[in-house]
Amino acid sequence: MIRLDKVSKRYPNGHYGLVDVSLTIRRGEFLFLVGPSGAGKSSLIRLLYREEAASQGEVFVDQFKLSSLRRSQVARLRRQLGVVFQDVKLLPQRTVYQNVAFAMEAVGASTRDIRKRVPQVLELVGLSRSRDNYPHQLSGGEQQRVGIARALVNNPIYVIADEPTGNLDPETARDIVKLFVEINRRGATVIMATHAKDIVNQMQRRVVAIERGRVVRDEVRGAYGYES
Amino acid sequence: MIRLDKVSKRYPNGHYGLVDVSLTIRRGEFLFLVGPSGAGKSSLIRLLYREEAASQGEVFVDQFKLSSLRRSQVARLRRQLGVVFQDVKLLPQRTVYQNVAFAMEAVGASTRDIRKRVPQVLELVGLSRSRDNYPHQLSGGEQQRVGIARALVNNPIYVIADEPTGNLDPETARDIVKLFVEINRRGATVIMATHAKDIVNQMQRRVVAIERGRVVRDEVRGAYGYES
Amino acid sequence: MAMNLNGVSYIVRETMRNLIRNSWMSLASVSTVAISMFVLSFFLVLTINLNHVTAVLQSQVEMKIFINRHVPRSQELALLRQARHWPDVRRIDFFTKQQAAASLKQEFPDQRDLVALISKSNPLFDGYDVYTYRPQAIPQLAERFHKESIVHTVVYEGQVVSRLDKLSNILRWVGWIVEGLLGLATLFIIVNTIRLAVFARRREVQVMKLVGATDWFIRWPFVLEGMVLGILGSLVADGLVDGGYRWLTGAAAVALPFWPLAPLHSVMSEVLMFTLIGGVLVGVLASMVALRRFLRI
Amino acid sequence: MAMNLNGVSYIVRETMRNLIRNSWMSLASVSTVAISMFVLSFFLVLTINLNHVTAVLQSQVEMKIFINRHVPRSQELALLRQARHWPDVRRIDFFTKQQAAASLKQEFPDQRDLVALISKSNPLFDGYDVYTYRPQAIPQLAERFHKESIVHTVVYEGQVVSRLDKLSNILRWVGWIVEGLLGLATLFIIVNTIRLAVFARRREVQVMKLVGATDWFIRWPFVLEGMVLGILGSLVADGLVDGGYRWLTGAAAVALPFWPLAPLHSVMSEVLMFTLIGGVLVGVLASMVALRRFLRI
Ligand SMILES: Nc1ncnc2c1ncn2[C@@H]1O[C@H](COP(=O)(O)OP(=O)(O)OP(=O)(O)O)[C@@H](O)[C@H]1O
Ligand SMILES: Nc1ncnc2c1ncn2[C@@H]1O[C@H](COP(=O)(O)OP(=O)(O)OP(=O)(O)O)[C@@H](O)[C@H]1O
Ligand SMILES: [Mg+2]
Ligand SMILES: [Mg+2]
Repeated sequence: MIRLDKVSKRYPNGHYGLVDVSLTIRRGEFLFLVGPSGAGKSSLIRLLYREEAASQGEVFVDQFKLSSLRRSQVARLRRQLGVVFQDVKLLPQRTVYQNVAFAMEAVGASTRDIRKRVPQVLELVGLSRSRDNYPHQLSGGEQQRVGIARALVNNPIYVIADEPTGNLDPETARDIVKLFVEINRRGATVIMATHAKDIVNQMQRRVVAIERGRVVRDEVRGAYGYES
Repeated sequence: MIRLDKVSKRYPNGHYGLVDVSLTIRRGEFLFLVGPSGAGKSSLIRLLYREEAASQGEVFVDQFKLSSLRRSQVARLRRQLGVVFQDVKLLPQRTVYQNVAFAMEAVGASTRDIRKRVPQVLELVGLSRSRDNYPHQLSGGEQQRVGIARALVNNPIYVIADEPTGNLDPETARDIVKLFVEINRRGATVIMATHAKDIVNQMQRRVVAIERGRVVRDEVRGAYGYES
Repeated sequence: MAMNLNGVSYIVRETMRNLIRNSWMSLASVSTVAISMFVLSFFLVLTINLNHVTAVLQSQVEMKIFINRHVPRSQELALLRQARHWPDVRRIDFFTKQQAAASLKQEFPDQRDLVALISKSNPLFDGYDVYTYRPQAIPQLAERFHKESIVHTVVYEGQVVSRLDKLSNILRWVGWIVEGLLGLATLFIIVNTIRLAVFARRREVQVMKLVGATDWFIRWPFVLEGMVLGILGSLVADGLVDGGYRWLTGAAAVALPFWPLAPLHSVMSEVLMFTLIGGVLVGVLASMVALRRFLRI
Repeated sequence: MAMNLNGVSYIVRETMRNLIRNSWMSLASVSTVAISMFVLSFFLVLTINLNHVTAVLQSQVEMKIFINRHVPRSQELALLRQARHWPDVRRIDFFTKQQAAASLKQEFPDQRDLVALISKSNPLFDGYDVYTYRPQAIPQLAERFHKESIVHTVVYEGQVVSRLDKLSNILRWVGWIVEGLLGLATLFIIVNTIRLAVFARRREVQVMKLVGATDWFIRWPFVLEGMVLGILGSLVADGLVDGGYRWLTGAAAVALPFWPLAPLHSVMSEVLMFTLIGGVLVGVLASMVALRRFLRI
């Protein structure tokens, strides 16, 4: 369970990314995070994997109370999560295969498991052919899919994706979301920040809308915006 | 006028980004470049501003014949173009204002012109409030809009945008496209690679569809895909 | 920090990969380490040779014992046999009063009357040159010889010895101070270089952290890399020093045959020790220090 | 490369901005330059002092002229007055045959007969010590004195002089070779450091190129930055050398009053020249070389 309790995020330059956000996400939920550009979606997501710390309030992820996490525990927290970063964050000097494998090596997986699992995940996101390419040899959408593959490779309990389909054509985007649905069906919690109106409207899942750092809407079977 | 004459792009690793593409874009056109992820849209765009050179065939941009361009002329070519890069490419150690101003400084604009023009463009993309932020202090969509502002600041003859709305909510995306339309109306040629189906369908402009490096469709008043 | 076999193989693989992939940066680091170490070694070699030369020179410092006239040869030999085993005595050479006169004549060839005098009736004595290991011991030794009844006089260049001693002490001190300063400078330069190299890869480290890697998982390959860079750089420096010193000893044998150079093996063993231990330590510490800022995320 | 006023102000602004923004990297570069330059200067100072000492020592090398007995004082003075203006003659000192005898007695205090002889009927002559500026000139000078009728003998320590001369020549050569090697090493290290610093900013350069900046527009701030880093590093080194040398001269005045140190101003003017010119050149060249690869886009 993820719980935000009256969380505010104030950046060092005085800007507020989040203002007084309270939110509970239960195990097994599928949640869309929507809102205009600069609303605070990424700010919220960065709190969850502890890239940033909340300025006020408290964030809980399962047993972890994020404000009082020791450094060694931060790694343990992040291993529970599969994060797709908005700016992808691939390791530029590693191939597609190595980028995905690294996430498994980091959690101490055996070489045998890695050899079996990585090709599977690359197949899922449609990148089997590109496994030996370096990130700069990939198209924008292909890079994004590597990021998705890396997030999924450890079968995380939580999948947290920050606009994972921004550089994908509608069809591939739909495939990716189908993949998330499948993973959600098998028990994982999925949190996805997105601007893909069509997909949100079609899926009829929980939608949390943020504007200027505040939660302005939280519907169990929501749509992208008020107007649509 | 931009003209591609039987252009192929073969990357060092043997991969073909473009295969035998011929295409003419006249002054004042507004052209959407569509196609699935990895089709070759960015490959085509990178040829236009000469980040990459064609392996076969020839690319012409106005008076420039790109295969036989001397190094000093490359800078001159790029100044004719306003490019929005798919991966944004902001200067991390400069503020929003400085990033946009840099493009003007690079072409030798006077300080007075810079002081007048930069705030105007930032206003256009809705970033006036963030002018003193550094790129890492911006949301994904805000960064993308800085890239757009930088592309437009020198009033380029050609605006070449590679998925400029990937990280923008539909409303902001529509505003940006309206901006491009306005610029196009004033005489600039606009080339925009995009996955934004709604926008392409709504605009009814020329659409060039690429798949696996080949132009598979070129319609004067086209739609995003066949099926829609 | 606990590492299974998987972990070890991962670290080794990673290190090799990084060294090769960042070959340009590795080259810059290795060459900087090599140059710094070479400069350091150069002065280490100088210091070693300085010590060697002063040791040799000091051991050549002598004391002259003049024996009374008409002492039976057997008594002289008895004293000699004893004295050879006194501490600090290195060698004892006999000279006749003719030899003493000859060396005097050589020193004042133009003093005709003096030469004539010496040639006619040699006023000098037979005697011995006594060499010692420790010039500091000369005064006591002189005292000891003087107590023997058959010894007429003991002459030693007390002032020269004590001056040489002082000078060699000063030089040794200066040598070590220079060595120390250079060592510090080397340290600083290598640390800077490796920090800059790590700095160029800071994004990578940050991404690793965000993907859930522990600090040590990220650190190990960097530490090993720093170690390898340090060792490679040191070995290059050692190679240069070895080659250079071989050349030098060869050239010196021809040009300055009288000059006592320290033997290659003793020089190289000290140089190897300093550079390798230094290189490894510096490489490892620099990597760890450089990483610290980027692991905080 | 043509630059209007806008351009110049842009470059200066950019340079300052980069130095401050990349303050960590600037600090690493400046300190590396400073250390390298300090080490280089240290040995430059050593070389300068070596030259100074050998010059002083050589100028103290002397030649003894013995005048025939019973030559009238006026004739002696006439020769002296002339000789004083011969080239290479630095100073001429008179000594009596009593002084000559005393110095001989001092050298052989234990040769009683010799001492007795000298004390009774001194067989030695009056004479002069002749000092020269150039020890190489001594043989000719000796020849010239010898041709004078009133001169009985000329004595000079030919061997010692030529040895000292050889030694000082060797030392001078070694000094310059060490200097040259250190200069090369310094060059290499500084170039490496600045290249690594530029390397860490390669993306920035690439983005600038893609936005339409010309090579020189990008290069100028880096070049100026390299220049500033070089100058700052050199100035720090110069400050250290200046302070250190002042301390040294002070300490030496107490501990080694006889030791002839080169004066501060002459040392510092050479050090400043070397380090500043070197720092600027290296900084500029290193920046330009480092940029080259990243401008090719
Ligand atoms: N490190 C930071 N320092 C200062 N301000 C920041 C920082 N990061 C984000 N912000 C500001 O906080 C606000 C929210 O940013 P956030 O990245 O959460 O938006 P977002 O909802 O993800 O937008 P987008 O859809 O464009 O990615 C923005 O106005 C942004 O400028
Ligand atoms: N530098 C490169 N080296 C090798 N292959 C490359 C390189 N750049 C692109 N490719 C390959 O060329 C193909 C076309 O890439 P391109 O970036 O043009 O696609 P795109 O149409 O822009 O896709 P997207 O919508 O995902 O950005 C892809 O399969 C990609 O993997
Ligand atoms: Mg965001
Ligand atoms: Mg693309």
